Amino acid sequence: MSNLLPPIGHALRPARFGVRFSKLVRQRETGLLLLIVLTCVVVGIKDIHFLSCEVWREILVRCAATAIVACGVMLVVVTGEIDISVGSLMALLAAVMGRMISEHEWDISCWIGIPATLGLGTLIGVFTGCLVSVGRVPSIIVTLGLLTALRGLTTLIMGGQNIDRLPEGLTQLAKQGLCGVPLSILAAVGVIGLTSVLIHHIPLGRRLYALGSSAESARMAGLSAVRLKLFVFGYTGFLTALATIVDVPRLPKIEAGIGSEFELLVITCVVVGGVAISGGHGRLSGVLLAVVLMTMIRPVLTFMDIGEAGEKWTRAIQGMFILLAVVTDSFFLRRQRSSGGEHTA
Amino acid sequence: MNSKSQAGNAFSFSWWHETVIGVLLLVVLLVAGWLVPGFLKPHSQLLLSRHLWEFAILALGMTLVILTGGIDLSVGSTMGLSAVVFGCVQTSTGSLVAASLSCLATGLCCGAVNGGLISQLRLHPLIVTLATFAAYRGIAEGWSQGNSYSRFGTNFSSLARGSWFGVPLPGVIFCVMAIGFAVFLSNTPNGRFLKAIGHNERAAKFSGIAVERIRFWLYATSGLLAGLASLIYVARFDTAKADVGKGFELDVITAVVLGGTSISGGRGNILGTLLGLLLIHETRLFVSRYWRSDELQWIVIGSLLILAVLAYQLIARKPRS
Amino acid sequence: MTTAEAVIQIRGLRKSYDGVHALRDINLDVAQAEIHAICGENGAGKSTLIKMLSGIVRADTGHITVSGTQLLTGSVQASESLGIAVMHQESAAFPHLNAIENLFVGRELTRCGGLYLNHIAMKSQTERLLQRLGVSVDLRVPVGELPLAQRQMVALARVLSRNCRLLIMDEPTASLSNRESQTLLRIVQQLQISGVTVLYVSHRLDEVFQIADRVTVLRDGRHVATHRIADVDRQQLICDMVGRSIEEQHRPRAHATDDSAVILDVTQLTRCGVFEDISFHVRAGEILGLTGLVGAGRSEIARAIFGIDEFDEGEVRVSGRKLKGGSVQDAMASGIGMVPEDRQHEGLILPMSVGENLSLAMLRGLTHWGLIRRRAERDLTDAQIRDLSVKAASSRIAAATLSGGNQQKLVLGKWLARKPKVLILDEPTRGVDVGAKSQVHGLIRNLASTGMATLLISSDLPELLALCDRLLVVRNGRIVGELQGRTATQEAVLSLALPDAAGLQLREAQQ
Amino acid sequence: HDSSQTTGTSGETATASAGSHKLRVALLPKIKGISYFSSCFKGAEEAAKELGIDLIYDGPTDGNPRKQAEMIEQWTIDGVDVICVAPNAPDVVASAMQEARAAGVSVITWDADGTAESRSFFVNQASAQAIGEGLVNAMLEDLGPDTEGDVVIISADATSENQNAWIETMKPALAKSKLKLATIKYPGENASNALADSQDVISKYPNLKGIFGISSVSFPGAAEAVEQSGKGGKILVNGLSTPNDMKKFVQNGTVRSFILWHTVDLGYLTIHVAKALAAGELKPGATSLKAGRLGELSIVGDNVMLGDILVFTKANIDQYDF
Ligand SMILES: Nc1ncnc2c1ncn2[C@@H]1O[C@H](COP(=O)(O)OP(=O)(O)OP(=O)(O)O)[C@@H](O)[C@H]1O
Ligand SMILES: Nc1ncnc2c1ncn2[C@@H]1O[C@H](COP(=O)(O)OP(=O)(O)OP(=O)(O)O)[C@@H](O)[C@H]1O
Ligand SMILES: [Mg+2]
Ligand SMILES: [Mg+2]
Repeated sequence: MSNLLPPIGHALRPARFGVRFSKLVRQRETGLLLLIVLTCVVVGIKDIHFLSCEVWREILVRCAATAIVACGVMLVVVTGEIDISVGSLMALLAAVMGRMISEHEWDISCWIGIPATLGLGTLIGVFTGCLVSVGRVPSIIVTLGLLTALRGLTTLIMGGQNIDRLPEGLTQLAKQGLCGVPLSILAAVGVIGLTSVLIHHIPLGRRLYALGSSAESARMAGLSAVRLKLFVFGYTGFLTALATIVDVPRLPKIEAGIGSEFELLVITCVVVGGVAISGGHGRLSGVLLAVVLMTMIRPVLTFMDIGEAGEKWTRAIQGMFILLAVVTDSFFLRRQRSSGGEHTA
Repeated sequence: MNSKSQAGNAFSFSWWHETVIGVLLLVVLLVAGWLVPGFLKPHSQLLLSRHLWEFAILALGMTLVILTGGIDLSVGSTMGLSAVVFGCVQTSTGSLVAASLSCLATGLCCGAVNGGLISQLRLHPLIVTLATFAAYRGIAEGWSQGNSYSRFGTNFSSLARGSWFGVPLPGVIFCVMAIGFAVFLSNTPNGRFLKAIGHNERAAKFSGIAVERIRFWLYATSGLLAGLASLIYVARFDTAKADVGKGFELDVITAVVLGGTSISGGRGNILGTLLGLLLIHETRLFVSRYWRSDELQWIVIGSLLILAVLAYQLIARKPRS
Repeated sequence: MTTAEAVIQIRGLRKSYDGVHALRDINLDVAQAEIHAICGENGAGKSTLIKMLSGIVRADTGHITVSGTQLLTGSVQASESLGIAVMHQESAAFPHLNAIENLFVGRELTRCGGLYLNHIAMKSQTERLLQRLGVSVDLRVPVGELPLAQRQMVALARVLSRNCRLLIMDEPTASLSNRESQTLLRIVQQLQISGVTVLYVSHRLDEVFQIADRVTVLRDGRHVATHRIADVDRQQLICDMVGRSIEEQHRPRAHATDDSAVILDVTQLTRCGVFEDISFHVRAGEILGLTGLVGAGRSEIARAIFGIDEFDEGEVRVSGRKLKGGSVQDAMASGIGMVPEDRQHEGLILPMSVGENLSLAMLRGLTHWGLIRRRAERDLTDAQIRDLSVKAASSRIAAATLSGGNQQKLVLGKWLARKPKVLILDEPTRGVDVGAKSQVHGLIRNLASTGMATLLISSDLPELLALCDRLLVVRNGRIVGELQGRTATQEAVLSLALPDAAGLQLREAQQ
Repeated sequence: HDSSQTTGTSGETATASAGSHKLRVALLPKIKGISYFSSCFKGAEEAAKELGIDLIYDGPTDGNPRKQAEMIEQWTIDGVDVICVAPNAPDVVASAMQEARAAGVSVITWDADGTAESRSFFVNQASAQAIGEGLVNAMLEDLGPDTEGDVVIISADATSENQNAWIETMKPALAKSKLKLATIKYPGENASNALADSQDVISKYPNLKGIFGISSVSFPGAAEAVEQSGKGGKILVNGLSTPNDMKKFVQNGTVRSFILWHTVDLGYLTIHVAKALAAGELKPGATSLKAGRLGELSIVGDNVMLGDILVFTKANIDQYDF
């Protein structure tokens, strides 16, 4: 008898009209893209220079470091953890790198200094992961601790002096770049590609999402939470080191305050990009759009020429942008709320 | 952040965290008392405690917020905005009462906006308060144009500088409130509901708990407390400016999670928060007075946070079956 | 059957949780290609045994041998490498991942030497498996958004996708309706033919008698007996499980009279795209059943009435008073209580204590000057634990440590404490053992006789037929028929519940 | 008071004979760990060694004035003899300083002044007036007094008191010239933002002639932006900084001149003033003070004057090392 029965499930429900469309509208990316385009149009009308290649080249260069680190932090958030120590880590790595390779300091060769910096970043990341997974200290606590501790350590290492005179080759690569493409952009493209492949095509990426979706089920499926967490934190540490290497030489000098509020920026990009704070869900495209949007705000304000008094509202406008970005899609979600579901991220 | 369903058991001792933090606090006090002369003198302790109270008041609200699995990153910025409103109203009307009331009201409004966005639009608290963290500070900066208001008179500053049997007035205010919050948390239905929401919001809703309404008032309360903290801060320094309360949010969260309130919600109490606050405060005093090095203070506080929770995990948690 | 043939040998297995003995000295042999059922009351230790076999829980003492190799308990990998596949009691799905991803987590199909995911192969395998199970699941939708039954089928597919030699199933049919259960049982039998050994835990004795070769009964963590299924009858089995014989009540209760007051009155309730034009009423003392296939929308109707979900049109009245839509508080204030379907996520707050869970829904009634009266609270919870005979060491332990059935009793107790006028029960006996089930049935009857109006949603047709005065059948979010409890038959219900083509066939066949 | 436990960061000066009372001076910078104050500390250390003073150097690494107040209170309790404060927000630290004075501690300010009643002397290196006008004048000098065009100020935060005070004095000075103040940017104490804002204003204002970078972060940021844009020499950058930090930009021509005072001397003088005050050599109403290698310095009212602002150019920058 049962062979005659149609399959249960979807066939039972009348197809909902416009399901596809509503799904598209509900995606965070749509809202972000809309916001970016709209802003560009408005600013473009006010001052067409804003849409010039040079301006966007600079904006993309600024995006690069954030995008690189956001790729890592996004994976951390996807596994249900969080990392708010990237800014301090960046400062520490910049200090150590500066000490090692700057002409005024130990003047070690770049060929040793840069791999060493990458290694140190990865190592600290893995150490964080260790505390989180083996020590079972909640990641917010570990990284909150590191946020303060590493900042102090950086000040100690810098000893009140700034470091400049990084090797000429490195600063040239960072500023002018290879064939006109700055180093940070190259690195960002590489990292984005790598992360995207990791997420979509490598078993490991899948498992990160699985772990974030349900730690208990992951345990039952025999996944090793310890290894996965070591990986994401290590990866984030590595990417932070990479971002430091490609971005810091662009700056005039290395000082103890480098990367201040960077963690906040990265986390903002990750959550505005639609990654679920509770883990298990998040798309790279959303995060990248959010990075562009958040980086755009400062130049937008400059090009809108809001005047001296207006400049003091900068932060307020930044806050409004964040809200706007997340409210657009939750506005569409509103109709669909049901059964006391969890918060949208 | 995902480990909500940890099994407890019949004979477990549920105060491990408080014990660990308490012991650490004692160790710090003893070491400091031994190494820094006069460290334990009640007079100096009370005098130096004045930097604690604003944090402590904020921490009460933050404990409740974190208990429900939320977070409020905007408290520092709310303080800034409240302070600016205080300054504006005071300079334009000359009335301290009106200014104080509008300061508190601003705090409440800021909190209510957070609460409204979180409960009505169902946005994650982290996102909302990350946005208002920037927005409130920005509004304060824009409104005041970066200027500061000061000279509110000695009457007003005695609100923060006065004392009651040697205890600074803000301390007295805090103690009363702390007792109130502790009773609220452990002995009233709403306190129990907060924990329920923190553990499992969905089930809380199915149990008839008005999750959204509680959320709303929770964040509003947190804002109100920020307004109060701002008032005390302004009174203490006799200055109201947009940068009041900068960086407070992270310090407060540090104290609360150090005090054992679970960041994923459901677990935590006022005693723990109090111990967390004291531990951080005393450690900072000790490092600052013994080594005279601010950067070392950062390092020590950061490591302390990690080590304390690690110690708790090692001592109180049995290895997984 | 000598032990030599046994695939699994369990010797002296023990496990205790902080003094609570979950298992004591279990010895068990399972033969090759046998379907071995495990029965027992709630909390007897069935899930614990299975968790040990699957490597999630480490045994205190004792050992398990699988095909001659000793199994290292406490390691999922070790169990997997011995060909053990498990379908756990509480769904072990990844809610954010889609069906394909769920199926292959941890052992993804890859190309290029294990580096690259083989999306195509995984998709086609998933489709094949789900087709074999007779379900159509949207492969793009995150599993968390699928109905429970579909989730369960995905979990089954996950297990099948692994070429296991030993399949362990912990109450796989608890959230399935009759039809899907039959599909599942058929598949289990097919597996047996292909040489797979199956350990099957269930509270549904019918199923046990239908497929099992042998049955083992556990009670209080002890091994009581192992029977060949041919050698044992239902009464004997029940007697082994509960230690006494209980009379299963199949006789309908004395029905409510038609002139008692209407308590719950639902008119033209509609939630766009989910259910439409739902109208019915429940009288005092009446038990109204709501049945249909899984996914028909019964739970959603219940949720809308209780105010968890908002509805678009229509109204709900309790004793004449109109409810505000979408407000649980209002529904509770007018006397509605609801036992939700998913006890782990909706019914209980697992990390909180048994007592706190029991008093949660009526805490406001236990206050004095706004403060909770501890004494009154304890009395209340102790009484509930006693009345429902919840198996818990104390009211202070976390609800998470209770066995599935006992957790279900907690949810019931939480609402019964409020003495509601209307009680909505969504699958109240899912995963509840026979003894407790008849106890729950007794409770429902008693409460009805005191004048409570009950709306009972269940996929267990015999249960509905035994309890209900009237039965409403829901199909595709609409009420398609009403049957009298006295005269209804399983066939009649099914013919209404099944979707059009198949149902028509059945309806014709009946005439 | 027992002082044997307090070893300052300058550990080497803290040892010495335990019995005899050694003067304890606490030097509080606005921000610890930035090169400006580190160079002040160098001078202070030198003076401390010279005078046999137990020097405590500590301050908030994040420039938080609340922390400054906290430190002043701690030092008061610990019975330090003199506290030298560089207040980051005069109102916030005022009451702590007053309390310290009430407890018998001598309090002076340096680098930036506090409220008049909270300190006895101010070691004045330059007034806000002098700094603001100095910046504008240096810019005008480099550009030529008749240059027309836009200038932009890159400040720190909108709430930074020092920067705001300088801006207030720069505005009238700019108004007198033909330069137009196009906008003021507030990148905070963030190097990336400072660089970004500078780049943006360069693209936004085609007629931009000069950028004032008036914080330790925004000055090099602006210079870097101009250099990267290839408009070095066309857009001039000016600001306050230690010479070591800007040498690179002066040498490659991006920065033609910038101003500062002799920071090492500032620290050196501060300690001398502290010592003189504690020893009773310096009394209200004094008109001059002998400060070691700096010689005789004048006192105007309660301000001890360090001397003129230095203007650094390619010609003289190599003479300085701080
Ligand atoms: N993590 C745990 N901590 C403490 N006690 C536990 C834990 N897990 C199970 N128990 C206890 O062990 C006993 C056996 O539980 P188990 O889940 O194996 O029962 P079960 O036979 O599967 O029951 P059900 O039919 O209700 O699912 C119960 O008394 C239960 O309370
Ligand atoms: N065909 C479908 N397409 C999309 N969503 C569905 C479909 N069927 C069910 N759902 C969703 O699955 C969930 C569960 O369905 P529902 O609870 O209404 O089924 P039910 O009739 O109560 O059956 P049961 O209680 O036995 O699971 C609902 O959230 C519903 O939106
Ligand atoms: Mg079980
Ligand atoms: Mg249902």
